Amino acid sequence: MASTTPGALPSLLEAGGDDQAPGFSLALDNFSGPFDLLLSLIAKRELDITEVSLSAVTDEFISYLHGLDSGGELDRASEFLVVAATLLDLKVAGLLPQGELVDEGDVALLEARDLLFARLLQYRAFKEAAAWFGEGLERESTRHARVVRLEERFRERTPELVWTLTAQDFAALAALAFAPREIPTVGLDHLHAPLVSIREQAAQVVALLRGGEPLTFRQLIAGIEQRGVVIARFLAVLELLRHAAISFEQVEPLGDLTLTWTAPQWSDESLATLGADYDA
Amino acid sequence: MPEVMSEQAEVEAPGEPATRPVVADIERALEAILMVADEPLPLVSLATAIGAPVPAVRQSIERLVADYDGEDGGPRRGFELREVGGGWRLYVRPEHDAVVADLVLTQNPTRLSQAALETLAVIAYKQPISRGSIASIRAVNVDSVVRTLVGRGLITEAFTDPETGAIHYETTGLLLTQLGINSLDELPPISPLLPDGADGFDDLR
Amino acid sequence: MPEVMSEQAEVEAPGEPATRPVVADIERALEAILMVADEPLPLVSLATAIGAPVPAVRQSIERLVADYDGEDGGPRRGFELREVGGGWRLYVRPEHDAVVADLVLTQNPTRLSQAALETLAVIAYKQPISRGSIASIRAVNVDSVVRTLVGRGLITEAFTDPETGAIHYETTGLLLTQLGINSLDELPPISPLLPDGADGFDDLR
Repeated sequence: MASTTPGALPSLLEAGGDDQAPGFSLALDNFSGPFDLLLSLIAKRELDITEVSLSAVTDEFISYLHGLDSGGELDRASEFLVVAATLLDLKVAGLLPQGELVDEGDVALLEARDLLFARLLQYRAFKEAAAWFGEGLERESTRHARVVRLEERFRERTPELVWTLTAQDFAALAALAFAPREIPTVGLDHLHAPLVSIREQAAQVVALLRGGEPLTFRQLIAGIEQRGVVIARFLAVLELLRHAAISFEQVEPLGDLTLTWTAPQWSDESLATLGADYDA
Repeated sequence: MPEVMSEQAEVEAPGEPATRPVVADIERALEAILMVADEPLPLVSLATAIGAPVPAVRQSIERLVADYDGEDGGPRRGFELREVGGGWRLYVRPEHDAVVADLVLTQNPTRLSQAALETLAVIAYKQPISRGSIASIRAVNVDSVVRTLVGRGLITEAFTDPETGAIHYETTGLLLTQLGINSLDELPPISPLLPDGADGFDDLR
Repeated sequence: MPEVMSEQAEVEAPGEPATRPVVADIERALEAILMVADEPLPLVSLATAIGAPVPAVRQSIERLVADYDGEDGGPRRGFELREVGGGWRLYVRPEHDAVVADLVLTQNPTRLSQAALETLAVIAYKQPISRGSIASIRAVNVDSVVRTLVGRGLITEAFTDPETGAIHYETTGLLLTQLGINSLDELPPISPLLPDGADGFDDLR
């Protein structure tokens, strides 16, 4: 999994936002300076994310927003939202207990936190790369390559065009060219992970286990790639346990969970109320 | 370019402003301009562009001609500087015509590509139209295709937007001839996709 | 053509096919072709056009570059031969860009927004990549930005995933040209910036 040792961090990160026009800056209890610098410090773990008051950051940001009027600044503002969301995630991970690595959960938590750090770094990396692209495009836009009209004597020698289209063909071609290639939509997937219904997943689990052989949890989630579905299926298993519909056996710590259908009676109504705790 | 310095005297009188380009500089600046000049450029335009007096530019042009012709001890270049229609432009030297003609042939197949045809259709139905607008309808970059169509004489520059500087293109009589119609009015209608779509497509940008 | 290597190459060895171009001829023919080229020409295209072996053409190109740079005792020309976007092309030397800009009506496209640049960077380093994957890295919707980049010709559709129907995008040769680089290898290394390499991040989706 991603490990972000401070030593491995590139000097690029230290550049902070120097290359940019002064943007959003902060005056917090324990930090004062540009937002970019705050990010760098957190990424380098020189500032503990848990000690940063996100509500203070947000307050400052909102007052910063009020003073904005140009598109470029708005660009930077939307960028803040991206990073703020990541920071929030980081903070959640940071606030959770650390200590001895006792169980899988803790390991997963740490891994998740590293992933978030990685994500923050990745975000910064592409931002740095974008600056390089911007400079390159800018530099080259002033260059002039030789692009001149072909000399008359060569133009005359270009082969005669073979034209086979009728006016009708041509119109059909136009219709094709004008037809929207895709219906423009504003995707919202990035705002929320697709909702996964625990109830639906429970129904799947029931269908798989009921009246059949015991299955391991690994088998229950075989072939499922979406993390959300795996989690929902796990929660469904917990719910079914709570309803005493299934029992489980784990031979050794961290070993496979074997699930067996135990409910003497089970109706689809039982399913209907299951997972209600998770409904928002 | 120390050896050039001695010849500076030919142009610059003593006491001339130091900012005025020296001979060698004029030649290099001329080379730069000629490299991108589409049309033959009159001496006066060249002189204005580089801010040098016309006689100096004339002299520099003459030296460049000799230079490219290999009369200065250098090679006889594959290109030459010629005066055509009152202006100067770089041309392929005739002995290389065959090689260049071959290349032009391979770069201009006898049939238009699908992309070129679709772009042509877009221009035909929405002319006059800028490259940017074509690109947003086609959702691809159309610079080289537009160049091909202009080269083929199927479209031509209609006007340049004075505000944006964007060149707007329109189709030519050659397209009508190829399609066997007499005027653009005879283009088959492509409603219902187009009528009210004209504005809508612009929004897609 | 082993003689190409030697100084005497201009003299054809007995028995050589008379049609095969000699070194100096290759350089002159290249000059002629470069005069009419409107896009970067790869070595292979140049070699095909002239009918000379690629190594000989490569060598001739190198000599031309040095020649125009003034390393052969001649003047440092107002133009230069650059390898950009996978091919060779004549450019105005940067110090003359200002003079040329006044004369040539070039339409500089509007600058890309910060969001567009960052999206471009993501695509450049992770191509081919779907819009969904870009969005998950950028954590914002990228539809309109991707459309802009396609319209500019900087990226293009590489393929459509047969299962998901997701269009995957890749960068174009035009991007290389507009960045002034010759291949994607010249992008600054970014992997050290991505702690766990590319793989780990896919999990974030």
